[in-house]
Amino acid sequence: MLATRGLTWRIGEVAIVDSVYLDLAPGEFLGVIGPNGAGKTSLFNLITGLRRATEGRITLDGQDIGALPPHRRARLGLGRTFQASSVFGSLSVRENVRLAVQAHRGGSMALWRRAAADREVAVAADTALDRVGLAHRGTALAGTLAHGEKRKLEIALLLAGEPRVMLLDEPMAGVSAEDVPELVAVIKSLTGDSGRAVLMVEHHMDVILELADRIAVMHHGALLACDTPETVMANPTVQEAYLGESL
Amino acid sequence: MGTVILLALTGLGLAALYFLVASGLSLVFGLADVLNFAHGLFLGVGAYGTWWAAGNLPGAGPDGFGFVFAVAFGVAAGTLVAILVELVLIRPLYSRTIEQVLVTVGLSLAGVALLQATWGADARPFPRPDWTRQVTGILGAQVPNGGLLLIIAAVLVLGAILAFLRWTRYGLVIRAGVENREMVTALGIDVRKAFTLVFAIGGAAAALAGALGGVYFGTVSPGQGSSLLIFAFIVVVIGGMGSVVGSAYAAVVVGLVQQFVNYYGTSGLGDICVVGLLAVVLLLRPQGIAGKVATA
Amino acid sequence: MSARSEPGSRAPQSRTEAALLEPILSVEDLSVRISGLHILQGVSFTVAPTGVTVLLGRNGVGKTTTLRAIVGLTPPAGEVRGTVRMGAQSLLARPTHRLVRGGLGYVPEDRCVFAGLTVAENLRLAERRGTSPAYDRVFALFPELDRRGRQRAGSLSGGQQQMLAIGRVLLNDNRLLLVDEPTKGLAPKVVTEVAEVLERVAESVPVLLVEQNLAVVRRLARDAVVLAAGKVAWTGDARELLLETALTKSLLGVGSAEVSH
Amino acid sequence: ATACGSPQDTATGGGDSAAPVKVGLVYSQSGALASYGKQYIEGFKAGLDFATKGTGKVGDRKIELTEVDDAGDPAKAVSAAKDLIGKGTKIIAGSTASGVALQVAPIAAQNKVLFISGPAATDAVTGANKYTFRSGRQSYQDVVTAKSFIGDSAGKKVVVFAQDGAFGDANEAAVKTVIGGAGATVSSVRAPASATEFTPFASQIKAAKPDLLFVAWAGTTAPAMWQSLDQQGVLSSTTVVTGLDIRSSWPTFGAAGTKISFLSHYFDGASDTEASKALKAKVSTIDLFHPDGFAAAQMVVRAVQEGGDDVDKMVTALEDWSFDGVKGKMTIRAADHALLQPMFQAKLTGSGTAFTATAQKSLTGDETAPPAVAMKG
Amino acid sequence: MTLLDITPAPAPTSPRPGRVHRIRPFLPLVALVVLVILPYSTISLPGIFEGPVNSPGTLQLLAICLIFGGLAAGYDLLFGRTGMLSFGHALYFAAGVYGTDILVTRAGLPLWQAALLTITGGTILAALLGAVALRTVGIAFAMVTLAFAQVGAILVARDFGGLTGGEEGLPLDVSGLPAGLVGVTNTVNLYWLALAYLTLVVFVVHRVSGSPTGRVLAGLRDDERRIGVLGLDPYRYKLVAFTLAGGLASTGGVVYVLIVGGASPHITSSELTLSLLVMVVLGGPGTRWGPVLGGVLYMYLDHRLTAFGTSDAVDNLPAVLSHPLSQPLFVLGTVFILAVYFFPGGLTSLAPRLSHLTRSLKPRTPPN
Ligand SMILES: Nc1ncnc2c1ncn2[C@@H]1O[C@H](COP(=O)(O)OP(=O)(O)OP(=O)(O)O)[C@@H](O)[C@H]1O
Ligand SMILES: Nc1ncnc2c1ncn2[C@@H]1O[C@H](COP(=O)(O)OP(=O)(O)OP(=O)(O)O)[C@@H](O)[C@H]1O
Ligand SMILES: CC(C)C[C@H](N)C(=O)O
Ligand SMILES: [Mg+2]
Ligand SMILES: [Mg+2]
Repeated sequence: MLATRGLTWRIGEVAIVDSVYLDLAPGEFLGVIGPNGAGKTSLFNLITGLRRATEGRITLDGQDIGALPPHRRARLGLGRTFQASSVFGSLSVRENVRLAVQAHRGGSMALWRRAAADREVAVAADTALDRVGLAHRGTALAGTLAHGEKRKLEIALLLAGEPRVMLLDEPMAGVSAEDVPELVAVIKSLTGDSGRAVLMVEHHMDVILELADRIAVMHHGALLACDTPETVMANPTVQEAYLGESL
Repeated sequence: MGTVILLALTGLGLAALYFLVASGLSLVFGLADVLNFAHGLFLGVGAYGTWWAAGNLPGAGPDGFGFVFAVAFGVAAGTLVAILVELVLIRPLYSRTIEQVLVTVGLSLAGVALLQATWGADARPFPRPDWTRQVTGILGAQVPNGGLLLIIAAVLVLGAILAFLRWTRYGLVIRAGVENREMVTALGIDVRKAFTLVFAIGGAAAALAGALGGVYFGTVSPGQGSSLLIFAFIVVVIGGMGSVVGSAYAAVVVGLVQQFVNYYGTSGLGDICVVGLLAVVLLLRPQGIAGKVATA
Repeated sequence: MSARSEPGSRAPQSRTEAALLEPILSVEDLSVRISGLHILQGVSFTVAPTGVTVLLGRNGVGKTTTLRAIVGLTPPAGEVRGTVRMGAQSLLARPTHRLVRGGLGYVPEDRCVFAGLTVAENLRLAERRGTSPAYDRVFALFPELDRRGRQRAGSLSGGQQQMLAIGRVLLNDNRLLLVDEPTKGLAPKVVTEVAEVLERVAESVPVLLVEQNLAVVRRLARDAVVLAAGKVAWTGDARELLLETALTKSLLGVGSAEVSH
Repeated sequence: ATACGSPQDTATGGGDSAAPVKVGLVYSQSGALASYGKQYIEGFKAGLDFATKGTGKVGDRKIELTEVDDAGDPAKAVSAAKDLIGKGTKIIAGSTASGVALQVAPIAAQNKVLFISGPAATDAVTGANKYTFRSGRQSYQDVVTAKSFIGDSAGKKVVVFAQDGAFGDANEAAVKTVIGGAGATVSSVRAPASATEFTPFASQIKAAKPDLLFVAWAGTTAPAMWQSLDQQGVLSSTTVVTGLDIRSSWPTFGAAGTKISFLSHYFDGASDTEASKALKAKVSTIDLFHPDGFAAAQMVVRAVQEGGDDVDKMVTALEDWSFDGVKGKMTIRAADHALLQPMFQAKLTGSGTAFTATAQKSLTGDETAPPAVAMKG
Repeated sequence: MTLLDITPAPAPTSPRPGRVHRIRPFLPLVALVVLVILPYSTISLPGIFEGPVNSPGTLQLLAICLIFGGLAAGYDLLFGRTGMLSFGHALYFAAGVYGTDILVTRAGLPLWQAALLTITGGTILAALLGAVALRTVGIAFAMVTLAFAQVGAILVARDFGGLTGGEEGLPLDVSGLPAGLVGVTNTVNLYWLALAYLTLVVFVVHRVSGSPTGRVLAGLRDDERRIGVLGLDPYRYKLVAFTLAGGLASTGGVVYVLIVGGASPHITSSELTLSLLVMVVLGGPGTRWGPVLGGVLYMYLDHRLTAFGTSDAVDNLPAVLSHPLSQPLFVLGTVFILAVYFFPGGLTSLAPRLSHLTRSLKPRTPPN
């Protein structure tokens, strides 16, 4: 459903993202790995519209979305999390998620209706919070959350938007070992229901291996390989450039 | 021809004045991230300091070395006030931008009122060497010496600030400190000292602008600083926050535009053009002429 | 990096042996409140003068808060009680920059590189007066930083930023390093590299490390302090902790099998 | 003590014939015009003393002054006026700034109280309404005085240099009617009041080669403006006329001071009247706006004497009244309440900080009379 | 500070927290009723007001304070609630003032038509200029709005066609106005009008910030990029807030011109915008009552300090003190500076701290 064709982003002479061809099928879970600075986050930025590609096309369900601003792409069903948590710091955790739900429900411009009275939004928001295990933190200000909690809130924001294509940028970074399995389960459940596709950058190989149907490897902005986990892990270049010796 | 030269040179003189006011503002505003509405106060202190010294301080006077001494005194007074303001009022408020606004606005109101309470609301004649009132004939244009003096001073100040930023670590410390003060401290640097220094330099530049502005206008009055401030802000923003070189370019553009439009256009159009210029520059290049592109 | 020694062969001093030495850092009854929240409630532990002491615990227990309290970076709204000593010196009342100049290096959790400055400028900022900065050491570890000297740090990738953050501290000789989750967001290969770096650093400087990656912990740590709900839940030998499934299960919520993946 | 009352309660001016007469003085004690305000109030007190022969009373009734600072802000002045009127004040005087005068005048008319405007120079106060009078000069009188410098205007070329805004507009318009009406060709150069660099305007004026330059400029940038005119050789090439401001501004003219022909509302020594002696005894050196305060006090006393508590009677008493003021003979014209008064030509001599003004000529109130306008309200 | 003296001291027999909680939602209503019937009271508060509460002078002062309370609350919709730092808000207020004044005085329109036209015009102006200015963010946005406002100020000062009266201002021609709005005895009606305006603004701002849109605005304040990625167009929401705030400001202008009876150019100045910012910060940005309190207090001080400066109490002080203290702006500026250190977070931060104090002073009663 999501496809990039020769997607390229240059700053001056340097190609940060270099002619990337990527196809994401409905229901598919594609892991993205690659050394730090390979251009994974940049690729996400291009797909979600935070950066404008210098060359190439991005299509969603066959529609060219390359010229749309971020919010239009989001409305078409593209959702993402950020590598550096970006939550609404001065709103409570629950308000954060409600906002995301509301955005998903059509971005009401209502000025006079009371937002708090909207039961459906509240219920959807609490469900999302529950799923990431943050329900007990609902009233805390998002800005005061500990790092790992913010990561969970990021995912809750994503869930609330019920996107069809989800881009997860290192969701596990900084999450305590205890919570990893829980979060993995949450992410796993994302694709469980029909038709959703996930693109996930992650450096925790065990998580990637557990979740991904296919793994794409980025290196110096280009796609080095995109194949089944087994093949990718066996690839000597990947071994050498990315995995190194295991601890 | 003579008119064009005259307009260009007097325009540069005006630009120099704007730059002198803007340079300190740009340092404090662009580097220390403090929207300093009290900058006009430093200007006023510099001007009144010079005025007072020339009349009361032994050795100081309106002429020759005495005048230099008086200006030095005014600049010292402005610097001192700036340091005190930073230490007492601003220091507890870094990263609390909004409260800074309240304090600096309060300070500018109270400070100007204090000058007025002390020396009255009326403009006072400013002590200055006679040659600053005369003109120099350049290619048939009678160019006021006061303006030329401003141009020279502005060039010197520009050089000095650039040298400071380039050859010392302070520029770096301050730029880093604006982003994340805590982290600078965590690298073992006393960031507070660096910020006090910026205020001191900003205050000194402002006080110098006040003193030379006094020469230029021929008078001092309590509100003089504040009235120049709005153009200085415009210059800083057109030039790009924190870029002293940008401020210099912007000052030249603003000074020349005002001067030429005021001559060839109808009255008041000069100001509108400058303000329009500001809007256009920002809409096309929100970071200003010399500002760097901010990336996420 | 040369062949790495087996975990067991690293000739660690036993815990009892280490305890005989004066601890480099001792934290006693440290309490932190931030805007009404009692985040740390009387935390006490010591850091041995050699090797890595690791601070463990779930998200939000207060690990970062502990490190920040030690270097004096508690937010203004916060209130710190208790004592923290490095050698004979009490730390809590002293300003951060003094502590750092006195040899306390701190690598913050969220990297905190100066986004608007170039890589080279970030490093230059970390130079301390009167000492010669060990650029060769840093560049040997992270050649990337040498190559990217003119790039704005804000445009570095996450991992590159982490390298810069560690590089900044290694530029100087320190008496104690506080390192908060250095491998977060790093590619596996770099994680290994960082772990090796820290291992080597720890040979000369003691390190207090906060780390979620238990593989790294297993490799580096000799002593462990586990926090839970703002209090110390366990202190002792790190390997003892990681090998005892019952302990890891109860303290960290993971079986030891997951520890040694 | 809680009490209830009607929301429209206002105190009524006591009909008691021995009760004090309340007079409200709303003027600038702080702000940019504070020094004008100070002269005004000194003049007023001296005038009150003079007109009541030192008793401060009219008949048995004491004149009770309430001073309120408007800081030059019309909104504050209006609040103060409403407050005073609410407390039963029937006479309000003051208004240092034109903006204040223009906005207080309608309040006076709406509430039928007497308003005697002060130093505010705007022509628009004249004929504003039945209840509004003025105790100072108006821009038009300045311009008529300026005209006296060129004798026969026919065929002469006159340039007005004025700041943007109402003050400049009024002066330009006045020059066009007064001097232009007498046969001169009048053109104008206008500059924003906020301008700091005057060379372009000076060159424009120079290029126009006028026989007479009339400058209407108020504010702190005036010295820079004069310096530019001087430097570009305007002052030495033509007759330049402007209004002489307060004494403390004289030194700021610098070298330009002696090259300018001044029209003057007043300066110490311009007249030698009984009133001026009385005033000088109180304030030692008379300045520009002392006479306005003095005249206001004389008008207040007259109004109370003849009108008692009846404002309409006060108005009748003042209309067509002539009196000897500081400047000389003053007449309140019934048609529009213009205050006809002598004006002066002056010259500055000396240099540096020690200028003295000397009168060249004085014009009578009739000579400088502005054309009568229709009463607006 | 007399105003602070009247803040109720912690009463020893304060009602049980439960009851306070129950009447709390009605407190604004109670306050409103008190303010509505205030003009029927003849209480004198010497030192605080010149005359009894129902005297025209006091009502006029209160009316001005209320207007600015409303204006500040409207500005807070931009600043405190959406995080947009506009330096040109005075323009829309001034458009309201001058628009009404010109239409009534120069064009002779009846008040209701003039008001309607002005408010519509002011709102459209805000929408148009906002549409351009919002292409920038942060300090650039502040400066572009400032630039637009400066153009407005220059146009007013230039006095094109004698329309605005330049620096002298334009007194309002009251001959066509409803009799109830003219004359000192009717000041009370102006007071009620101002109160109605304040109520309107507070109600609108409250409703809007509690609405779905308001929630988005709060999100914009924290992270605009994130809002975009959630599928909402930041630009549209910001424009709505900007236009609404502009419309509220023009409405305030209409009421203000009636109260003051004229327009003067200082209301077009950037200083006025700055004062609005100061009011909001003084009270507490993003809070319901903070900006209102800030606006009221600011205007109160601004007006009353002139009286304070000339009072005997100040005159009798030694010159070193009496000179500065007789400068109203000196006192005002000093108050701002002190406020930052004594009430960080604005005046409204005082309430929780006061209640904290009450609680710690109160002897603990065993729960039953
Ligand atoms: N604005 C920019 N200017 C210059 N270089 C940039 C810019 N943005 C990104 N880069 C460079 O592009 C490369 C890719 O960065 P990106 O953040 O996409 O990496 P990544 O694959 O997400 O890495 P990580 O796993 O560490 O997060 C990096 O080398 C980075 O320094
Ligand atoms: N400035 C603050 N204001 C309020 N609460 C805070 C603040 N800083 C931290 N906290 C709270 O203190 C607790 C501990 O935070 P801390 O960052 O120390 O946790 P941590 O152990 O480092 O977690 P993580 O593993 O996620 O990094 C968290 O619940 C957090 O919400
Ligand atoms: C012509 C001068 C007497 C002008 C005076 N300064 C005024 O504005 O009233
Ligand atoms: Mg990345
Ligand atoms: Mg942490």
